[in-house]
Amino acid sequence: MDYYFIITTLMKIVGVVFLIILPMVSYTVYAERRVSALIQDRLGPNRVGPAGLLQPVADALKFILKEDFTPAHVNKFYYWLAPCLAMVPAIATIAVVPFGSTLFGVPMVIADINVGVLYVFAIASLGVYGIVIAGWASNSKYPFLGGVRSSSQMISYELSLGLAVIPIFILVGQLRLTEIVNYQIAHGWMIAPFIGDWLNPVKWLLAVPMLISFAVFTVAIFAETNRLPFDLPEAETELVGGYHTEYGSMKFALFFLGEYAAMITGAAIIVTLFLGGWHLPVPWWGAEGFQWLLINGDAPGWRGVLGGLFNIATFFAKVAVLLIVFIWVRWTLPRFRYDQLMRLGWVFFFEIALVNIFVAALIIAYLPL
Amino acid sequence: MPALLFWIFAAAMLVFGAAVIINRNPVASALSLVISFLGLAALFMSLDAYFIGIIQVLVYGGAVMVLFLFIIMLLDLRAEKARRINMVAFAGGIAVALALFVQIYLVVSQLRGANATAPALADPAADDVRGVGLLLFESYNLPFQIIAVLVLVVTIGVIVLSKRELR
Amino acid sequence: MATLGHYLLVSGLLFTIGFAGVLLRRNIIIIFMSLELMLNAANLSLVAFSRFRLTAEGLPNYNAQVFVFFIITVAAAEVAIGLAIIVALYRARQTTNVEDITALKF
Amino acid sequence: MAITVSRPKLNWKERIYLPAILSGMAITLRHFKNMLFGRTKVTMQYPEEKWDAHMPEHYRGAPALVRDTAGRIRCVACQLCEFICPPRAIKIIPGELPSDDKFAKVEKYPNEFDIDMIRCIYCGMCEEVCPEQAIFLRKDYAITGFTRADMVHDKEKLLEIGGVMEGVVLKWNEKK
Repeated sequence: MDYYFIITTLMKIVGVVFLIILPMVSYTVYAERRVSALIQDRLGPNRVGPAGLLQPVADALKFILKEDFTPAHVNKFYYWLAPCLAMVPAIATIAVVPFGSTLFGVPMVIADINVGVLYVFAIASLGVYGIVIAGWASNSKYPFLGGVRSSSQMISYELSLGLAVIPIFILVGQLRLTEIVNYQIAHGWMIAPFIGDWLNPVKWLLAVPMLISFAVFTVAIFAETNRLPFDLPEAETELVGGYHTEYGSMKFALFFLGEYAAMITGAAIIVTLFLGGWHLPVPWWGAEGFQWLLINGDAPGWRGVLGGLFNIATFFAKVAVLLIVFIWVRWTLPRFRYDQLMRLGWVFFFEIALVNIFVAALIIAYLPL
Repeated sequence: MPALLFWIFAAAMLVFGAAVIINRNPVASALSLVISFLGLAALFMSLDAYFIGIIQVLVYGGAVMVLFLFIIMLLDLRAEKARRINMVAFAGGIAVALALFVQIYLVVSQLRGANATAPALADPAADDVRGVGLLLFESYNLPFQIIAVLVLVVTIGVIVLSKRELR
Repeated sequence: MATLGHYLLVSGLLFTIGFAGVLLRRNIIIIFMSLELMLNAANLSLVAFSRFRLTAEGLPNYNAQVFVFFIITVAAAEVAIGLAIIVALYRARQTTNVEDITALKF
Repeated sequence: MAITVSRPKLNWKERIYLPAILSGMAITLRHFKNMLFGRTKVTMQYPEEKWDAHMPEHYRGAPALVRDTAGRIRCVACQLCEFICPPRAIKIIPGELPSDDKFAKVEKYPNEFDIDMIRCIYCGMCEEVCPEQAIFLRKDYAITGFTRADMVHDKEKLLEIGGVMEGVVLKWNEKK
């Protein structure tokens, strides 16, 4: 057994999940509350710690210290199972996402498997079980409706989710996420090819279907993570709390955190597929004139370490920007009606994604890249 | 280690597969089936068929079983009341199933190469997505398109079936 | 190490479980799930064959995996149409018990 | 009669939603920006800033008993407020004033006067019904306590909140 590999992998798992994802989840909740407050001309939580920065800690303490109550009418086993199922897929998805170049020569991706994106879709599609089981096990009207809505919504939007990324695979010829990032480093980001052979007009023509893919994919991620304007499974005004109406204390917190973790992994996938992953080109005027400088962890000594850290920071900065956009959209748009949601998924996005594949395929097949 | 994983996942798959037909509650059956399929996907991966394994999770775990659950919840199927079992039919069913298994066992035990362990791959990191994909679009292009038409027909069929009121 | 025989026996056992489910259960949805179990048992043996009989280049025989791909596709289509039929049947008869559905025409 | 509401016919620009979504996002972004740079007026930050300075004249806070300028408790324990109180927050146990008392002419006074502030709804009925102008709603609004017993205002507490009321009708003085 290769102990070096096992130890570095364990360190990556612990580092990503406990040092990056979980703090990021709690601070996304904080950001959600602050940004929504600012949008609504309020201040938001600003009491605990400087500028309210310790609010997530207070929230966690509150959830842990609350009485762990199980209603009498629920289906006990599944009632307890559901919150666990809500959290696991969201975290497991991050395993294949390359969140940095290399650090001390170790590639910054937990599992670089050749079915990368399919793995993401497969695990993400298991996330629906937590919601459906919660709705069913609660043995109560509104949670049940939330669960049923969630299952049909997830199935509907998985279609456009899968179809939207096919142009990328036609272009890159790989499902491996690290390869997709490497392609973008060499040829420019999918939706903004401004490095590599950026003078080629075909690249810019190709950016149009990529942009459509990006839009469809992002909207589908909104739907898959139950974010407004597609938060029908937990629509407060219609279904009280939706699938987690009957849940309290830490079990509710797991649903809540699972939703935000899914949001973070969704944003990470979008960044990896369309926005260049951990890549950030730096303009440089050197001896040979203008060029884009590639910073990664390959350089020897401390410069390599700094470069690797810079890549990780770039990746999560991009994710954070996307999360702010998620929050911004949430507090702008009203909720869709259920039939509108289904119509949008099946009649518009499905067709757009399908036509988009053909357009991208034609461009790639008949125009010199 | 891989042998141990094989036994764990095979056992999980079989136990939860049995749970599917033992459970009285359809929802519990469907959830057991999901776990059984996940175990099966793990077995596929132990056979270096990563693409098929992921497709298994994606299609069965993510779509088919959600559809099953959706329908079970839509029809509001409750757990069956413990009905009186027709003992003769029950014993007959068990006997036929056992006979089938014994037959399978005999066939497998006489199979040439049944004791062979998996031969080493020439390239352990072979891209099976590429392999399956090339084969699918070159040798099996016609069947693939027929399947595509079949899926289209099924889509239309499902819409027709669920639109019309059966009397 | 697991041998081909192990995989085939596990596959056979899974098939037997599915077969027993079809024989013993009366709920049409459970029968349907048992059918899926049997299909997947077949998939397992196909994939096992593909891994244990390598091609000349030393790669798994992807022909079998293409078959499995087709089986999964067709099974998914079959589930969709089958569940639609079950829903239609349930609307007409308010039951999913096969013993109550004996008429060919109603 | 049913009224048919004519739906507006949407043109293509309105039907693809995108311009509306973008303009909506611009509006929220503007609010966000104004708030971030402090251009929007923020609501009162309660524990630091309080309302006390600009409390309106007609504010109805906690009910309280008042003394008149001579230092007499104005309440004569007629119990009208106890009867009128909608949530039944008031409990009065009347007592008789000894004949040698300075205000003996009134004869009755409240031996105990409790207002349960958990129950009080600040409606002001007690103030309105009081024939002696003895109970008033003052400006205290932050009534807190650690126990239920803490939240019951007894006579001393009510008098402390009420203080001395000037400029009210002083009918007992005239008849002396």
